[in-house]
Amino acid sequence: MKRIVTLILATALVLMTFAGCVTQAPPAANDSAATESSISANQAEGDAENVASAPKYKMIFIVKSMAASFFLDVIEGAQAAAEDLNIELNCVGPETPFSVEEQTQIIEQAIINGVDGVLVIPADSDAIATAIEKCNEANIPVITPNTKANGGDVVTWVGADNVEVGYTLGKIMCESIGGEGNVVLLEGTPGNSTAEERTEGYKQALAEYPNVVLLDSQPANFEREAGMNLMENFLQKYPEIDACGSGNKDMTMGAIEAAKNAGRLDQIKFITFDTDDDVIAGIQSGEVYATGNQDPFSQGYLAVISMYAHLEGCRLPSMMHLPMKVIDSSNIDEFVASMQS
Amino acid sequence: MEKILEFKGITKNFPGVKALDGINLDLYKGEVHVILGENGAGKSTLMKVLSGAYAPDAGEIIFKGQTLEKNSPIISEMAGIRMIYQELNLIPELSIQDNIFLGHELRKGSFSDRKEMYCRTKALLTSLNIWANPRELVKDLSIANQQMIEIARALSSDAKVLVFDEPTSSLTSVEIKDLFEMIRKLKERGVGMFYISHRLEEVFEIGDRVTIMRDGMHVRTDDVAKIKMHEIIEGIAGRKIENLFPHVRKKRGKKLLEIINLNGERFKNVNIDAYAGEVTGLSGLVGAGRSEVARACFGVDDYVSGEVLIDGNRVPKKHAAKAVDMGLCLLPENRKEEGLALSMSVKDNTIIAALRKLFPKGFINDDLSRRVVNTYVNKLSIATPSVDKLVNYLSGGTQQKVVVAKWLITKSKVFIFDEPTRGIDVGAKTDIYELMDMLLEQGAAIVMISSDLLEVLGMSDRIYVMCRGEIVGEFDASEANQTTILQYAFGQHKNEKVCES
Amino acid sequence: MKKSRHFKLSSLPNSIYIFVIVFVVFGIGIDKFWSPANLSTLLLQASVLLTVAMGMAVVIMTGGIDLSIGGIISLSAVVAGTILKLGGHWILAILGALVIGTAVGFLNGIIVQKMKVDSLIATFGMAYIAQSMANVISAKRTVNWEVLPQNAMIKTLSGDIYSKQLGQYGQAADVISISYIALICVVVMIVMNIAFKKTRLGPYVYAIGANQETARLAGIKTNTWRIGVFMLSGFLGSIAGTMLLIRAQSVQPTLGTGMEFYAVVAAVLGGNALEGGKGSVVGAILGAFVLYSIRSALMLEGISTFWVMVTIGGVLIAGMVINSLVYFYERKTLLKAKLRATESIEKGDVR
Amino acid sequence: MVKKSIILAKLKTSVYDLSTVFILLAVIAFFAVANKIFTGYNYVSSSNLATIINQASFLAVLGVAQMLVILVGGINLSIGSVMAFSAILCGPLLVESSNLMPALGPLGMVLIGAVIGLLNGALVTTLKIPSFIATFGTMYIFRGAAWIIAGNTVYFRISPAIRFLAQGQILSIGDFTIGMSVVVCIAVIVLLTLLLRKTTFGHNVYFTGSNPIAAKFSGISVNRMIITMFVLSGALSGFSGVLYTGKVNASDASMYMESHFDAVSVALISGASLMGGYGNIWGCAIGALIITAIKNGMNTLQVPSEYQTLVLGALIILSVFFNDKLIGKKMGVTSGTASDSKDANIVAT
Repeated sequence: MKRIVTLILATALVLMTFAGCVTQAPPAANDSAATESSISANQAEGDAENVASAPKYKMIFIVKSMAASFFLDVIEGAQAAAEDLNIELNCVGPETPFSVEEQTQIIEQAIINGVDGVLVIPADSDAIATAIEKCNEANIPVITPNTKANGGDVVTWVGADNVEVGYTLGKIMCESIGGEGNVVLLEGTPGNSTAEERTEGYKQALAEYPNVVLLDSQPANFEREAGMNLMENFLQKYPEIDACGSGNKDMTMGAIEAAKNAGRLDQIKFITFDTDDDVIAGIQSGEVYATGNQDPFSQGYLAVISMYAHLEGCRLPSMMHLPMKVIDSSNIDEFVASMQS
Repeated sequence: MEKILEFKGITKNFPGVKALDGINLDLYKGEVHVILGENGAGKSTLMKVLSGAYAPDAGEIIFKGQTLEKNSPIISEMAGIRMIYQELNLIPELSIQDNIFLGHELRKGSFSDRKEMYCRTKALLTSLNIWANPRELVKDLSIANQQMIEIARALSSDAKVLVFDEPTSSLTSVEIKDLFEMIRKLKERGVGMFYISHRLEEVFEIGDRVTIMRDGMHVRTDDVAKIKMHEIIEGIAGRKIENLFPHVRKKRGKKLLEIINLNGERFKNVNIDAYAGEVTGLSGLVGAGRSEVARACFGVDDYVSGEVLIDGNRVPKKHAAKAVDMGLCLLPENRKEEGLALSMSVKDNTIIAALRKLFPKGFINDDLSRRVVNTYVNKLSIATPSVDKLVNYLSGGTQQKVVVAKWLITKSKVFIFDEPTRGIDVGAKTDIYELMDMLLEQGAAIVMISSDLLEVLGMSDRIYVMCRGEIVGEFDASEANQTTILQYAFGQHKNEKVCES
Repeated sequence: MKKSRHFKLSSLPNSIYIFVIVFVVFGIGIDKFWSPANLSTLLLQASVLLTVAMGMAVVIMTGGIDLSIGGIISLSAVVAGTILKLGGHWILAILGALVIGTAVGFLNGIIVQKMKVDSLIATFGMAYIAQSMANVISAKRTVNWEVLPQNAMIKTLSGDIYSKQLGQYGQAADVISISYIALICVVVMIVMNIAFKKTRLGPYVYAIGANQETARLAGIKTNTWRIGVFMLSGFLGSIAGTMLLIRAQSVQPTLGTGMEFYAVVAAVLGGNALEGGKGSVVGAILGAFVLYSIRSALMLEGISTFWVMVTIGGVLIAGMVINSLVYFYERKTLLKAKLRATESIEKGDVR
Repeated sequence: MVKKSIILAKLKTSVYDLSTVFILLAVIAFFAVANKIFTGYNYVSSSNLATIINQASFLAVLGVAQMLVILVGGINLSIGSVMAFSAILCGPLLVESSNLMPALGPLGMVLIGAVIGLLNGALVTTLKIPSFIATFGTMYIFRGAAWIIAGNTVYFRISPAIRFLAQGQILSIGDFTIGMSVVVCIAVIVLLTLLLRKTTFGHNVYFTGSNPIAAKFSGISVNRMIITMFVLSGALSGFSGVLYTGKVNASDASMYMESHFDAVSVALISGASLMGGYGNIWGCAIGALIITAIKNGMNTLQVPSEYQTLVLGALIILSVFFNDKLIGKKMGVTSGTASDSKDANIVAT
């Protein structure tokens, strides 16, 4: 009896999975489904007004990790652009977050698939090079939003790189405490280049402020709970913490919880990165001092547009610098306003 | 004919049991020496001593003129003494040839020389009239063929002495013929063979000499030509009844257990009735299918057709829990694997089956369970310093008592004892017998599976005899005696029929 | 040589069913799936997993498991990378990787066989250790090196040996190419299969997996062989690490993350029962191919990453379901056979 | 005489059970000294100990979820995915803006966890899929599903009730503050210990884990036991999800990716045996404390994180090694007794 039940369960699973692969992504699916539908929508009205019906270009957009909201924002931007320009865009990321090997594999597949352009946010600037070279051989143009690639011919790079992100935030952190005081750093996953670069940036900035003491710098794996535990330890050990820099918002939000519990929230200025609703709320309520906004949406949007332009034969600058906007209590409202619009 | 092997005064003691008592035995080149005896007579123990699995407490083995120093399975095998056990030691996922050459492959450089192994295996198999492809996987062979391969494997490393332990128990008559064919070939090759079997007709077909053992002692050795079937049976049977059986016949109560036309993998058309206040003995040789019947009606194994009734209501198939609730219980043959959780305490092991009855609400009152367990520990005089002792520490007998206690607490109506006194010293045995009687007093019905004839005769009121999966006879204890039961157990009651097959 | 029983249901590696299903379904459903480029890329991408899966299969067949593969990959790659960074010769680097990988494998073997720690736990702990070592050596940063004459070979290895443009699917899809990595993988596959089929490795692995005691009595040095098997797995792991290094022309310390699970999945899909004693290297290879063909197919179709995950999980369970169905079927037939045997004993019949 | 031996035996067993506690004490002692020497930081200050305890409480619950399955000889890799999946499905119910009663969300999560647990159990028992593989499959499926459903939505501003459950502070003596999480953790441990030690069910579970065949022969329906444990484990995973959400005041699909590692580590260090049937629920608390104490200690010593994992790995292997030795001693396997009684068994055949 139980066996039968399980068999049914199991077969259901199988069916579901195969539904997953042979059909297009089921309605439940998020981005690609969205793309499909949006395109078909376009086509519908397109046919009505008989303008260019079929999507003109086929592109693939590869992010570092599908598990981080930042990249999902980038994807939103990219898809918006694709919709506007009627491009068939396929947004994917590695199953194992930040696995450059899987990124390479996706690119290889894309080449076979015959895409017109590859947009990839390299999970590792060095390791992605081989993949880009493959694209060059197959003369498919490559654009690397957000993160630079060391090697291969890239049409252009759109965004602000991580060392710089770290540096800017570092400066703000030091300024926020008037150029002197004790600070701690929450690093990302050990060995993950994004994490290491941002930390490096922070440290570069700190180097310029002799009076700012870096008490401690430990990894919390881009993770809320880890960030919280780490901060608790810091709060334990250091009676004097004036500011806390972080590689991403998850760690900060965790750390803030820790500070709350320790009742030292008001003493510590939290500098973080990313602009999710919780961060924005944090700034509005003053829990977060400032956050770096790379403006993921525009990054994605601009990247796709520039690829389109390139394919249309326009010449592009080798770098398109999207300076990281710093958002704090002063400009939060207008930022929110801009988000709504 | 020259002597190849000789046992000199082999003695082996196990806690409470004298398994072998100064056995002297010899084996000549190219002879088949049949060893007969009841289960527990010490045949297998003797052979295990020979194989080096056991070290004898006294005596020595002389092989090809010199004594086997600190014998071990590997040493004896190197020396050329090979065992063919009932349970097969083959690797199912390997081909026949790989199995046969396992451990001593033929090699060309670092590669194994499959061609050569193939040829040799082929030759070997042909010589044994096994028409199997040496590259076949053993798991794809029938049990019978696997047995043949086991034998072939022993022969591959030209063995000087072979020991067959019940080789024919799972072979069809044709295969048996092949086997005997081969054994004759081996005799020509001058291999000496010990041959343990329960099929007496085989003694006369293949044996040269026959030795009868009883209670770990050597009874007689004769040329097969000189000995008669009935002499053999008497020899095996002639045990003196020690009066360690407290059993007194009670008046038969109502029918508690009824097994109707039970058919299964290893048994067919089994009908057994058991009455309150009676011990129903289930006799027969090991492998006759007695335990299988027990397991099936208790519901741990499945059966094909038939019914099991307790007190007239049907016990569902394969539902041990229900059976327990209905008052049936089984004390399994090998307690270590099936009866006890060795890593747990006496208390936990004794109380486990009764928990649902004792604490219907589901919450355990430790004091109560402690008290209950203690009472039974005392009642059964279970030798343990405390009920928190891990059963793994206890002796075989004590462990058995723990299993018994487990079912006593459940207040079951029908007890199936499978080999209740196996590996238990005499004192403990009587305890367990008294215990059975106590159960009968309380109006329980007992089915006792036992290979110990005296036990069966001494304890049961009625006796069923099983042979090769079937009930071949039913006696009242009064009219049964060792010889008759053995005859039925050996399948000799329809002697001539068996012989011609 | 004649494989008389090869087409018997029970003796097929179970992954064959899924393998066939997947390839047929995708072949029909997805255009370009059968394209030469896709297939050659499939091989290239699968190489790493194939390599480790074979090692894992052997370990599993002896009744163990090796969760440290991921760590070993990272560690060996980092070591090789560091050697290159210090301007070492490429052969030296690769040797370094192989040595360290094998060494960790040896350690696993010792802990399992001598210290009698369950292999799952031993290698689980070893995974932590190896990964941390990788982080320590690399100082958590991507290891890269400037191309020098003595390590130019590494660059070359990342390319193709042979590549030819065919026509039919049009452009990129028709390039059939054999990369060095794929070649290495193929060589390893061949060697492994030969070793497994033609040397004592195969029989001994089965014997040990089925019953260590029997194996010992048959005169097999079980300790040596089991430790050896872990070393083999470690060795293959380090080869995989080197492959990843070559592919990326640099090394991130987290290179091998999650690989151990993929390897186990591939091996188990290939019909290698975790309790040991049965299975095959071929099965593991098929299993690895199943995993990768699913991924590449879904990527070709542009299915979202998350559905790929769901699918992989589902296929794994589906595969196991099939496995156990086959198992039930086998037991049924076996039971029938037994019954027949017993009957024939009763009426000592003539077959 | 007998009395004495009883006491001795009791003492012995308790000592074996307490082996993990000794490890914990050793760890703490080590870091106390090391910190004194190198950083001058007072590691054993009441406040720091409080921190460790509070942090460990969550990990302990996670470990218990794993332990439940290990007791019946299984392993459960899907814990983290269950946390994320349930937290996402119930996300809208968890936030303070939701005007439904706050208990609803947690209940839902626990329920979802239980259902997934049922699936795991069914796969393991009726289809004979090794738990390692089955739960690995479900781990992938439900993590993927969580992402599919959630996208990049983050549920934050979790309702105060849940926050209190996970991080509310209830009593503080001086600067020794005990959080609600500790109480919850203790409650979980006590409840489950009661369930496993004081009920018939619990006894059956241990018996099943210790020897399934014997259990079958004692009329215990083994499969039901195993499934139930998987269900419990799943439910508890869901509950850990609640705690996590409350603790970090947010829930998203990529919640706690590493959980299965942590959970397994805790359970293994707690002195349970993967063979099943051996292990104490409270051991998880100790295991969690050990891990947390090490992390905390290394942070305070400013040891780079990579060495933390190094130590953790070594610790797992060694502690299991010694525990097995102790269990072996406890059951007298090392001594000859076992083999003798085996022989005694064989005699009659």
